[in-house]
Amino acid sequence: MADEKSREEKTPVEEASEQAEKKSPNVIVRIKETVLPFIEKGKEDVRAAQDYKKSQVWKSVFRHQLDETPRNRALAVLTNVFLHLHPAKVNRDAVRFRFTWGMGGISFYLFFVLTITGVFLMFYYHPSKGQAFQDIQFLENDVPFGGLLRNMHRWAAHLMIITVWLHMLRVFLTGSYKTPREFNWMVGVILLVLTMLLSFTGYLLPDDQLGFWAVTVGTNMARATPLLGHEGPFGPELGMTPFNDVRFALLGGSIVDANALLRSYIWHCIAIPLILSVFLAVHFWRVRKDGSISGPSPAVLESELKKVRK
Amino acid sequence: MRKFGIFLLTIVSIGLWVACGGGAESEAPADTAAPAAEAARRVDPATAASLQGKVNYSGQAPQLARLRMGADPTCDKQHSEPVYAQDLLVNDNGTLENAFVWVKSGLEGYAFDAPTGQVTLDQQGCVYLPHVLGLRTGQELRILNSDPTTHNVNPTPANNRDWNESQGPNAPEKIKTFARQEVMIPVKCNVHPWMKAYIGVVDHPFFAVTGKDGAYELKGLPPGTYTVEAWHEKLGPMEQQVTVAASETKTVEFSFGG
Amino acid sequence: MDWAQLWEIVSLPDNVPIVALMLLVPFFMWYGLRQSFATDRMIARLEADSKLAKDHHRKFEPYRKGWDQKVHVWPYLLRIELLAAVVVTLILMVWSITLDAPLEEPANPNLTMNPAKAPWYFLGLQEMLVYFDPWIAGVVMPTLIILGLMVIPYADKNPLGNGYYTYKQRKFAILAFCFGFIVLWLAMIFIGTFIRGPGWIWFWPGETWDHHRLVFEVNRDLPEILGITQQPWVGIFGALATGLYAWAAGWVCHRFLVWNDFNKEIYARMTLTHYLIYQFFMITMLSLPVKMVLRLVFRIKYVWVTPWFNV
Amino acid sequence: MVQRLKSWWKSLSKLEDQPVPERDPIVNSSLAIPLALSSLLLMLSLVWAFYEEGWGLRPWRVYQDEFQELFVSALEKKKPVSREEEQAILASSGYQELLARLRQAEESRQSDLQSLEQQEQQIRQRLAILTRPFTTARSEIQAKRYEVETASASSRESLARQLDELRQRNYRIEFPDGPQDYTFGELEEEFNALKAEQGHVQQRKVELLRAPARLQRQLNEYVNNRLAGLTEVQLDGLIGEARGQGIYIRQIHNPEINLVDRCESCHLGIREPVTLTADEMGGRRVFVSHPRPELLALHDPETFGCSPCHNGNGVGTVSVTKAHGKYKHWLWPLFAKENFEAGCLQCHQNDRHLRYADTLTAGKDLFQYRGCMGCHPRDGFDTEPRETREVQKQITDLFAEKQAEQLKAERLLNLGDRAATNEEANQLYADAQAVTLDVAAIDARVDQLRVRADELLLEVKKPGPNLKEVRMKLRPEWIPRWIENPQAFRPDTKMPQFRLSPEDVQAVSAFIWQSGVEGPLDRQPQGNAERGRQIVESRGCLGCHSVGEGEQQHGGNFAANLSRVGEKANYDYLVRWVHAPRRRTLPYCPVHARDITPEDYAGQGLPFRFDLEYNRCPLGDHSLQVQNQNVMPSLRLTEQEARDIASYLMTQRHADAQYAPVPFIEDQALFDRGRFLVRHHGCAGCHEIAGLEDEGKIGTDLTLEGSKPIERLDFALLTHDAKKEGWYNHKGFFENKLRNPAVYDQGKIKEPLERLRMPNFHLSKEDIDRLTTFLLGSQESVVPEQYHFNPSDQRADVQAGWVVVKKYNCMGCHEFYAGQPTSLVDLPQYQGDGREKLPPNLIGEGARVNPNWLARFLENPALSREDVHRNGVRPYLDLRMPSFDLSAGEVQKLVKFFQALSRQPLPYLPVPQEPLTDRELVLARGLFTSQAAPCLRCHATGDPRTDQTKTAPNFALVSERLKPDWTRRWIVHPEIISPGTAMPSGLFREEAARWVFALGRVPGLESYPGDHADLVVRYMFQFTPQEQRRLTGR
Repeated sequence: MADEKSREEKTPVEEASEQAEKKSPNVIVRIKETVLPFIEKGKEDVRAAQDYKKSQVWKSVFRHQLDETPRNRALAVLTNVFLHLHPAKVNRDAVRFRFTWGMGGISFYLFFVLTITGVFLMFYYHPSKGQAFQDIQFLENDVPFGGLLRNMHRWAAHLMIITVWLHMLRVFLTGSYKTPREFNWMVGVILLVLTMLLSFTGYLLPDDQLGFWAVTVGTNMARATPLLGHEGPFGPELGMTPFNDVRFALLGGSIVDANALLRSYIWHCIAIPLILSVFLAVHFWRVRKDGSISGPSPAVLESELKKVRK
Repeated sequence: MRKFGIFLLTIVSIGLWVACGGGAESEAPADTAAPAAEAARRVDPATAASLQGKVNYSGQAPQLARLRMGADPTCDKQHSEPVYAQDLLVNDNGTLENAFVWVKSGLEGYAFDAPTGQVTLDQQGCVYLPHVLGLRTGQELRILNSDPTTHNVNPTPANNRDWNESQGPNAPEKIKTFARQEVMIPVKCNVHPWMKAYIGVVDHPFFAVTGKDGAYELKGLPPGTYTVEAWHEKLGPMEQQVTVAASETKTVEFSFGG
Repeated sequence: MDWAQLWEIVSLPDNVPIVALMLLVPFFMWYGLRQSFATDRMIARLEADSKLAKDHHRKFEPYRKGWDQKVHVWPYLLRIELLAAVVVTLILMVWSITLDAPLEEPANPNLTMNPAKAPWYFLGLQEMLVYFDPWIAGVVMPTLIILGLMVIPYADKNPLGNGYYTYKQRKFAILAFCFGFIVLWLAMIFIGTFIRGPGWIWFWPGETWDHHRLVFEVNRDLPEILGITQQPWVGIFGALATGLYAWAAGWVCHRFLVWNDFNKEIYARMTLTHYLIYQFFMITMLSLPVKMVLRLVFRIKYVWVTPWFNV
Repeated sequence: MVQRLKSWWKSLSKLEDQPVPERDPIVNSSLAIPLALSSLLLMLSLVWAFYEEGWGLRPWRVYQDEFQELFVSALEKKKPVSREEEQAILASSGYQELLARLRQAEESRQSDLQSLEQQEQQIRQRLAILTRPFTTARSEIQAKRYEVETASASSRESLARQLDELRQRNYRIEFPDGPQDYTFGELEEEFNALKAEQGHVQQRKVELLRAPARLQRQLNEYVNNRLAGLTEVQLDGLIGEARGQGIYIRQIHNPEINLVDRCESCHLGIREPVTLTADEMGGRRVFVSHPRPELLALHDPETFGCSPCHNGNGVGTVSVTKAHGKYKHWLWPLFAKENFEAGCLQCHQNDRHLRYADTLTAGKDLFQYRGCMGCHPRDGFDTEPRETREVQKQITDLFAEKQAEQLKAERLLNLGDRAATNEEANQLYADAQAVTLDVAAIDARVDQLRVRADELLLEVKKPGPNLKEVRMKLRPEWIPRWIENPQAFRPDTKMPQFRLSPEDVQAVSAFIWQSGVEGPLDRQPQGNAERGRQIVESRGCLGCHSVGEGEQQHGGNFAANLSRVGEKANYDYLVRWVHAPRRRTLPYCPVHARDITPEDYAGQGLPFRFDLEYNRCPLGDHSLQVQNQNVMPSLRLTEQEARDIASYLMTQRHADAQYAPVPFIEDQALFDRGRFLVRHHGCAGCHEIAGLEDEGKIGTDLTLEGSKPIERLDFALLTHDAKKEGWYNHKGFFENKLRNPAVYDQGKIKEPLERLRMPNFHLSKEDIDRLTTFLLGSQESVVPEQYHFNPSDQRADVQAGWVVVKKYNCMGCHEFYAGQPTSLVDLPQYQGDGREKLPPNLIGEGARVNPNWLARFLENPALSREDVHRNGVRPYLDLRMPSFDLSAGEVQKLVKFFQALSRQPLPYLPVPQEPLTDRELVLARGLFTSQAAPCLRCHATGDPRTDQTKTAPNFALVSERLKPDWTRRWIVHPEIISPGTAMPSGLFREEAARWVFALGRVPGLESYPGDHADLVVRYMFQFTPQEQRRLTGR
């Protein structure tokens, strides 16, 4: 087909020469000289286009072939920014749901969902008394998919807490916190706490009775902080009053009010998520560094347990 | 909570989402097709029946109050002999004059030709002539004042427009109509308190006012069962049930006690 | 039996997660333990015959020679992750479409909700308020719980059962953890959600939550019962009582620690610090159920009364 | 089966025993199916989400679709009707005439119009050709001029020269009628000239077309004014509109009251200019148009929206329940149908009577008449006692202030005496003087307040009778029977049934009896019962009272039913009561807080006399309460009439009525117990009781009851039934409470004194709805102050006036607005002819009468001190306008009220009537006396012989009673001022812009150029007694 193409290319030239003969010969020559090189270049492009996989563009994007070779499979993970959290290969039984319960992954996925829905919600929400409540109604009644968005955010939050707990349970049952993963377990605990705080700070934002009293109850405990709460042991002795104790610091006031709303908003939307994602990074990184997920590793027998020398 | 129920079910069976589709359905509009009103029947002259009879009075003919027109000499002047109230005129044959007989019910669903012609109510010698008269709804009532004095015509209806217009001597006649059935509408003249008249407004042609013979006749009634009422200003209304066959002539007597 | 009431509580949108939790946790407990037992059985077999132990791949999952020990993440892991993501999204979608997130009356500081409850995942703490003063239930306990969780890896000196389900090899650890997580934490949440009605009164499931209900409860302090009313004796007595408890609990925990040879083995690996940390957290943890019993059964409010704090 | 289960369980529990497959399950197993399946489901859930977004959560879309169809079809149905109407109108002579005039006008102008148009045409042409070259030239020149102006001195003149050249340059314009040459100047002139001419022509055109245009407008108005509904064209317009309507949220937004209402997204018919009934809209109540468009006209929805009146969640659109706020967490659910008038109270707190809100007003009436206000404080009800307290306080405060001021003045004067310079001294003296002036002002204020205080003594009324008089008034054995269950004795009585044990009843009766006062009561001879009956039936008692029982019961329900008075009352007292209902046995002194006895008077050497004149306390310089605190007025009856009535009432009894003897009633031992109970149950809220005059109200303040948090309404043990049965809301609470006030004690174990105290009023369903409506509406308003109806103009007088009107039940006899029912109008004796025996209706009273006269009349309806047993204005009526002993304040309120109702200015300055010339006098007299003029036939002339037969007021009253302008309107068009009046219309007819006597000829009147109606009016207003005598020929 290549020559066919070239024929097409030629024809105009021939015509041109035919016409030229009627006029002056040197014109034809000039035309030929000018046109032919371009044709040559054109041919090159066509050839290149025929096996695109060698093209510069292609190579720049795809680093490896797609055919099912072990190498490619490994590369698929390693060369992908999103997947490279994973090692190229994992323990054969670690891919069993039975072992991992997938709770860690799901929690992360939920965090991801929450971030997205949360960002959308922020478009429609003002953290100010009165307005806040109206905004929620606005979401429900006006915003396309607003209700769905809000529901999803809330339910995902609840679900995340559950999955995080289950994740912890699983990790404990498989004894995965043991050497060398002690530190990562600690990070995990911190993440657990942060998750609950994240959910708790979000509770107040609709500014309805439910959230208001939940938060009131929640923060009232802070009154009793030993030393730092005005109702806690030795608090008064240290000059703690409702207006300078730890609860005041949490709420930005002595009662749950506009300031409290604003604070929990900031905590909920900026501070905690940031902190959490930092720890998240550490968590994942450690998972990789401590030799991927813990197992299932071969069972060790009691008999193989070497005695400690006294 | 409805939704929540769905939620639980959803967990049980996915197929249910279809059912949920019906979730927000709004109740279907009620059947708008109203029953077509059947065309109004018309009276068939061929089968038309008629009612007739007398309105009897068993009591003594009372001594009627004399009307004292002293208040307005012009009235007095017109009468050589004394004028008496007309509120209970008993004829020699023991019947009542000025009783109003009409078909009270049984004609529902019939349509009749629009009323034609006028009924006249004259004010003469400070008395209404006639004293009792029948009128069809929408029929024209022609009111004259043949007195050299001013009257005012003041009907006091219960269910019709009420008006009260004065009519000077040889003033132009008044043409009035009544839109709704009403038996009876008292008419009076505030200037001459003794003046009284009663107008029976009926939405069909079957009514009559008894005269000197105390007889009445209702012609051209379609066969059927009717409530016929005889009304008298003093003795009040009296009803009777009557059934007439096609082109039958039935006699219905009313008799008021003394 | 007031079904309407029961439904009202269970179907409260915010309580749905707890209902789910009540189903999920038992399931996963069973799901995990079942594997633990399988492993244990396998271990038992291997312990029995050392020859088998030599060339056994040491997992209960079926395995043949020549199957590769490691598999590629792509596609074998990723496909599962993808599946999980899809399923979770699906669940979320259905859940969000069918059940609206609660939105109650606008906040009104003058109108107290009764009962006013914290978010469900903190209800454990709120329930704890019944048994301890706020400063313990609301501040000390949570802190200790977090710390306790953190120190687990260091307090647990058992080298076995690292990275595989097993019960036999970690009896004690697992029992302790389940006690803390399920019996204490989750049970408290359950009580706080479903049992505690208006006025934080105890309503059995299916009992009508009556705002007017009154219950007669005198809660007295332990010293009072024993007729000690004078400070400082009350304080001193309390200190003694608490100390006594600590000693008793410590002793029990110790017995557990040296239950059998294997446990002794582990005990041997502990330094004093380990031991003390272990004892401290165990004793504190046990204090909760003990106090619950004292409070609910014996109607005892405080054990240790001082001018500054009460326990 | 069991086997299978076993094996399955085994496989679950014993993982390791499963057979090892040949090929590696992990590598070879496929997740394709679960993946495919779950993603499919995910897709489905997405579809579902879209469905919910599109329809499920947006029901209004469905509604709007539906509405469009129904609406269009409904309009189509209306079309033929309006077509017919329209045809009729088009055919009518009036229209045709207008049309003809229009045509004629148009034709007559045709030719001029054409010529004008031609001119305009030409001008336009020339302009078209001229404009472009002109503008180009102009801009070029302007540019050049600028250059010149800004040029440097050197280059200036050369440029200037160029400019001149430009100006001088010749422009050749090619007009159709040959070319023409211009310089720029000429060009400019030409251009402006043309422009001017164009304007001129257009102007002429407009003038030419003005007349036809006006006719056209008249033509349209003619149709629109006569058409009931819309024209066919308009209907078509609506249809087109409806068809074109997109589907979107209809929203009313008023940031001022931060209101967002989307109600109309579903209720689309509400504001349509045609009435849409449910049947027309396929039985869908959602789509009907607002049943009270006149209300919408008053309250523009664009400002007020819907939810302020109707409640509900205006923002909600996701579901009917949500939008109507009928769910647990919405605080302001939609008012139920029977209560929706509650919304009016959002802004109309101060309207005692509210038009269009009959239920609500009835609720307020009940609250007042049934004595709810006796126990429950509520803004706007029973204000007098509070005001009394305030007045007293102010007086004392002012005294204090006065003393302070006086001292200050004193001090200033002293300073002045000791001042250094005269200037200073004078300054100080001046200041002192200023201060003393203040003191004077204070004195004035105090005097006013004192007057007010006395007025208040008159104004304070109690819903129930004065119990101090029981000993003289009642038979003792009747009392316990009554207290035990009033409804049993008198089914519709306002006295409620209290929760008293038999012992309690005895105690209370004993206390009441023993606390009563004794006083002189002269024995009365028997009267004529039959005459008494006639008087009761005819004199106006039935305006408030009813007589007869069950079916026979007729008359007003404002006051007691008189059917069994005979069983309870003491004849002698009854006579006194009927004759002077406000007469007290002993005056009460608010300062000494006790009744003043004859001894007290004797002690001061004063005669024992007290009434409205003699109302000072013998023991000190302050006013006494000299009247019973009940609203019953005096009908100015003669002693004899009083006896007759009393005798008649004594016959009103059940023959078989048995009363057990009541020995306990004199039992001193019961006194304290009784007193305690009486206070506990708040009897003093409605009754005057010796020793309990200053008791406070025992009930909760209901001013804001409607917005109490539901948690604060104590459903007690019924809470859960209420929740289950769906009446756990304010409406439910009120309704149940009113139906049975003890309901929330159900199942509770309480001490008698702990129990709910509210007595049972045995209210009917309607009354419960009314009161519920009133209570529901008693909320904290959601709209800001400036939206509330607190007018600063005359309308405020109307508000104030209604309170008085309601207080004395004027509406029992008089009609205040068209169609208002009165107690009398339905009575048999006022049918037909009897109608003329009814009291005058007071519509437009303010426009009719001279306010100063009205004030005098209200003070003394007999308009005479001597001959009091009569009507001042209408002696011919059997009914008698009673004397209410209104306080000056109340009289003022009423007068203002009437003036305001008919928008009459106050104070009233009558327009002086131009005196009649002799000729006019003769003419007018002639007219009056002429045969044709019926005036004197009906109108009283003050001649006792004829007056009894007369049916209209005396002309002698006209000049002081009426307003001339009204009188003129009246004699010309009585029927439009007072429909159904006996005054005949058509006395005058309009003739060349003046009114002419229409009833026959009166000698000399034809030649009289002036307005006959005016003549008559002027005559009447200069009517003198002599003149009257002259007329009646005496």
